[in-house]
Amino acid sequence: MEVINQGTERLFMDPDPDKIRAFFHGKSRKMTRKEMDLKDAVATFVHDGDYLCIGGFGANRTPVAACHEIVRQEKKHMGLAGHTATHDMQILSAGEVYDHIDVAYVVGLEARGLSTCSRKYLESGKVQVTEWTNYSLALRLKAAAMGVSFLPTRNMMGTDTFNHSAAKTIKCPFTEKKMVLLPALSPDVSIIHVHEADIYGNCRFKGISVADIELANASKRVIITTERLISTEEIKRDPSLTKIPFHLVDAVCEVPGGAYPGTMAYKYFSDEDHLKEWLIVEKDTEKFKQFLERNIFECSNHEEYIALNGGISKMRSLRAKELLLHKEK
Amino acid sequence: MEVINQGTERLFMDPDPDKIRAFFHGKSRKMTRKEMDLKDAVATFVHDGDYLCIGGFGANRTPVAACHEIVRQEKKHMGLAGHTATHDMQILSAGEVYDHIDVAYVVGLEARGLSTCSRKYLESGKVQVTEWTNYSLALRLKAAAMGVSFLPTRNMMGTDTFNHSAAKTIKCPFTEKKMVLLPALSPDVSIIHVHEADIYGNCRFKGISVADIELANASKRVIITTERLISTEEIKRDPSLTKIPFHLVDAVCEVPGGAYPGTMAYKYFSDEDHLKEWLIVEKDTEKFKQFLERNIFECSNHEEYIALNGGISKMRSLRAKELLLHKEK
Amino acid sequence: MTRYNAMELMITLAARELENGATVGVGTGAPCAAAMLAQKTTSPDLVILFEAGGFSPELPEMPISVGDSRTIYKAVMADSMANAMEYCARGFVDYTFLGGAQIDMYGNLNSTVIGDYVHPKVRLPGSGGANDFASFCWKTMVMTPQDSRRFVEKLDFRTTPGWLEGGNSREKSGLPLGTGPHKIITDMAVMDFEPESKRMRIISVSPGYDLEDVEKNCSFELLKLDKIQETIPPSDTELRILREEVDPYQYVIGR
Amino acid sequence: MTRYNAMELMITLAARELENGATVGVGTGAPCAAAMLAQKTTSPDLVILFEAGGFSPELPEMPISVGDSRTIYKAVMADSMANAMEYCARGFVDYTFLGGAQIDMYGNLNSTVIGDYVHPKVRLPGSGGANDFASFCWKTMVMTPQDSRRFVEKLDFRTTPGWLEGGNSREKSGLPLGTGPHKIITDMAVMDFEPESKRMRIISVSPGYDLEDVEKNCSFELLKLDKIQETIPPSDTELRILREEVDPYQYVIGR
Repeated sequence: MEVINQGTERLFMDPDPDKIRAFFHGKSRKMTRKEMDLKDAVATFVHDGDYLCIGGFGANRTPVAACHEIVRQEKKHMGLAGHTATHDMQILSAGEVYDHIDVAYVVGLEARGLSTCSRKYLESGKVQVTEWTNYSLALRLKAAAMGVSFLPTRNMMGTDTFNHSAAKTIKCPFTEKKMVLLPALSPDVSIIHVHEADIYGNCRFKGISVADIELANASKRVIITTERLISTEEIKRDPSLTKIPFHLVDAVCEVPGGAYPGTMAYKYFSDEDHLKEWLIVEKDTEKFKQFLERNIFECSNHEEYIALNGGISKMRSLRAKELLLHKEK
Repeated sequence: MEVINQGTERLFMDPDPDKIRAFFHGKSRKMTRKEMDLKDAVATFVHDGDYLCIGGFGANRTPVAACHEIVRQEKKHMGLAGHTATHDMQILSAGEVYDHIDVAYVVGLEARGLSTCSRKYLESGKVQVTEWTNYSLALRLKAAAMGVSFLPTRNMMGTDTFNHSAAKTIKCPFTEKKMVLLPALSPDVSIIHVHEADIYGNCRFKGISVADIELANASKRVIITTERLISTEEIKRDPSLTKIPFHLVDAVCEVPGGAYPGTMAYKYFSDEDHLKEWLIVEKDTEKFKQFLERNIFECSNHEEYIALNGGISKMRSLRAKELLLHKEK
Repeated sequence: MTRYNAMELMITLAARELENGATVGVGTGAPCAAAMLAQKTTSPDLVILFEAGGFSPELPEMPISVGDSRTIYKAVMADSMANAMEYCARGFVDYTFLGGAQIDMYGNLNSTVIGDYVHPKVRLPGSGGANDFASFCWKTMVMTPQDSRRFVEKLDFRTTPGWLEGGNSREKSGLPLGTGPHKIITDMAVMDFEPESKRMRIISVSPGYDLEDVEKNCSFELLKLDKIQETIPPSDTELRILREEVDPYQYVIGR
Repeated sequence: MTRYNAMELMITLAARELENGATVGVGTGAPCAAAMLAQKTTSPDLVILFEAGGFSPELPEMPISVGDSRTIYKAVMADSMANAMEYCARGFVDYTFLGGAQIDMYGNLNSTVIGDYVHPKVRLPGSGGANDFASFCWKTMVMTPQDSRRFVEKLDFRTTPGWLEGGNSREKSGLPLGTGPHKIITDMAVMDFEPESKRMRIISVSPGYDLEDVEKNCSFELLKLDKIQETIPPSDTELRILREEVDPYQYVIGR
């Protein structure tokens, strides 16, 4: 198959579908209890050097609690899918958890501005980078989920984004048109925050799915953090609502407010004051160190982190904001 | 791009994504009223020679009413996606509506047996055939939905199913493994039956989606038949439940019982007696002709067809069967 | 007169192949009955997948269609056909059961045409999901009556891949590594495939039949395991559960 | 002192480009404000798509993230990122608005690094969805302040495709046919691209500025339309709706 053009950066994960199949061949399909403490889930399923992908979109339905726990447990040398990575990346950069990254969207927190911490870490030379796009990373996950080694697309062409990727351009044998082929990406571990899950890992969430369904299907191991546990009877009452089935999941952790200070659709809006605090305090290395001590290392779990930043009354006000109560006449 | 091997049958539809894009470029995106009588929808959007794809799976959530209407309007020389085509194909074969077909599953009605009418028509030499598989046809629709000319897969290899397809085998430039490439399929028109839709074409359905989401996205024109119309306010109350958005849809037709004599999950089970009647009467050409006169040509719509075969009391008993009331203590 | 009919025997033997905690992609009829029997006997944690999208239902009765409502009754998920097939493509599905009008010595199957392709004697359904399941699932099993018109020297059409031309031809074809035909279950015998040649091999014969019966009802030469066992017939418990709980209306076992 | 600031001008001009019944893929900030203003003025049937999956919402206020809850408020569908991008890939989306740290004479954009790629002076977010939108949507528009450090001779990194090297180079690249940069809207001018060379061309200049201002604030030579118009400034109605209904908290126009 003649390759017309190809990116020159490193491909961090092997796209060979037979190797990915071999892993899934050995993965248990039994519907067994998987609920556990987030601390144990991260200790058991997240290893130094693993390639990690975080679910959600930026600071929306993002498993922030899990990102804190990964930093608390001082995981190192991980690979990261910088897939609309915003506040999650800011946290993982603070812990210097990863040293190679597939970039789609990084460093920024969208309209909120750039994260000094993420920026400095990427500029430090400690991190190996390969460039992609938001859709391209979603497609790479989809390829792994489909059990193939690549998927074709028509973006990235003619740009340095392509030149600094690990994609390849070929000619379609049906149309003679150029297509970019993206290699499959099967993360070692992914973490996804959902609204509801049962103890076996059957999950529901509302609102946009972003790339979480592709991610759950593509990942070798999946940790679920959920706003609340629900009964399997409720899951089976309406199987049309299930987004992630149990056999993909390795751990289910009940973490109310697990996406705080990000947004959880229909539950709570983002805590913009606290996110701004992050963006400001980052600029002062010493202050940031103390901030991290207080907000991550000295908290034993997310409940303490939320309590530290306003607790129940803060969550109530964020819920009111999410529900637009301030707009009601 | 070196082709190692390829199927020898005809590719009925052009997979060129720029031609498909050009069509969608001209399609209205306005949220305008689209509810109309099924008769008008078929007259307006289904043309002789069009390539047609029917939604649902066999006799499950299949737009049977629309198939009857197509036969009543004596459409001819159509292409057909024989995608788990069972009772729908039986009806369209009775009308000799199509003369070329992409085959995945045809002729049979699953556990119910083979349709003499479908079989005889395919054996008559009047129909040009290309072979695929259930998943392959779903992937061909997905390719069109993704705006690319092909998708890779690892089935069909080493078989006559491949030899009598229009697929091509290449080597993956990342892994050197063989992959089968399936050409995109963008039907001229598709018809999908759903539980609920608003007048603009925003649709909901429950249970398995089969390939209907890929189909709705891949098709140049989409006709929706719905068990009932609902308000747009209800659609917007929970956008997570929407399966097909308005801009894909050309016509919305309210047809209660539109999948009868097939199954509509949560609403009514299949009428096995009537489906058996079809399978038996088919065997006698003269009787079948009268049967079609009575059940299709002399009915002005699906309501009359249902009335002819038991009407409301029949639908009530099928609802009871669907809800497994016969199993309640 | 035996305590069971041919279909009851095949379903029971098939059910015994499905170990607890495995995943199986099934169609309607006998395969579904075998999976249900396995769940109610040795393998309560067997995960059943239907190609149309039904994932792990509590089947209240025998489905008529692989897409009907029974396949999502108390299921954990109602999914799409593509996703269901992609569980298989990714290596998540251990077993599948297939049938066909013809089977050859390498376990390749024909469900497309009898006779010439262009002018067929009989046009059959085609692949449906059979080619997909046989390509993607780890182990393919076939349940079919032992009959020399079914067990043929050469298929009229190779719809679904078995071991192709035998040896390492399947591996070379590009199909996922480690997949292929596992067991062939008939009313007269159970067969597997000799590891090197990948040719069909008799491993056990059903009570009431002998090797000669099996060979008489097969158009190609069958290999034989050194020690061919007598098939252990269905137990009273297996038959009771099959008849009372799995298929009380005899949709499948009645035939 | 004008009745409006630079941001209000650019948003108003951008909104006027969006005809009724068109589809637009937007991000947060100015692009979103422009789409909202268009809906409240000339284009009530404008369909807004967010890359994260929000489809045609009734935006109650300015979203902070393209994935936050506001993007699905009274939306017709909450979808996936892949599906949202595939609407674009299939040719369903007419317009998109992009920005960037650098833009060149062919409308190519840089949002990846300032300085050398391996040892960057500043590491920026990268493509995000920009490369996707610019590859797939029919017409790409850019809103950015007129500044010679932004309008550069050569990009440090070509993140997002414009007309590439001009002429028919975009067509030859393999990108979907008929797509490309459409309008560049700055505080000082509106530019399009000369049809043959695909080089940036001034078509109108904002009140209070002249050609020289525009050229002084651009590091490459700009082509000029024969008859360069004066940009029609925001009307009182446009400003009122923008200030009172679109961005009352001045998230965007306050800057």
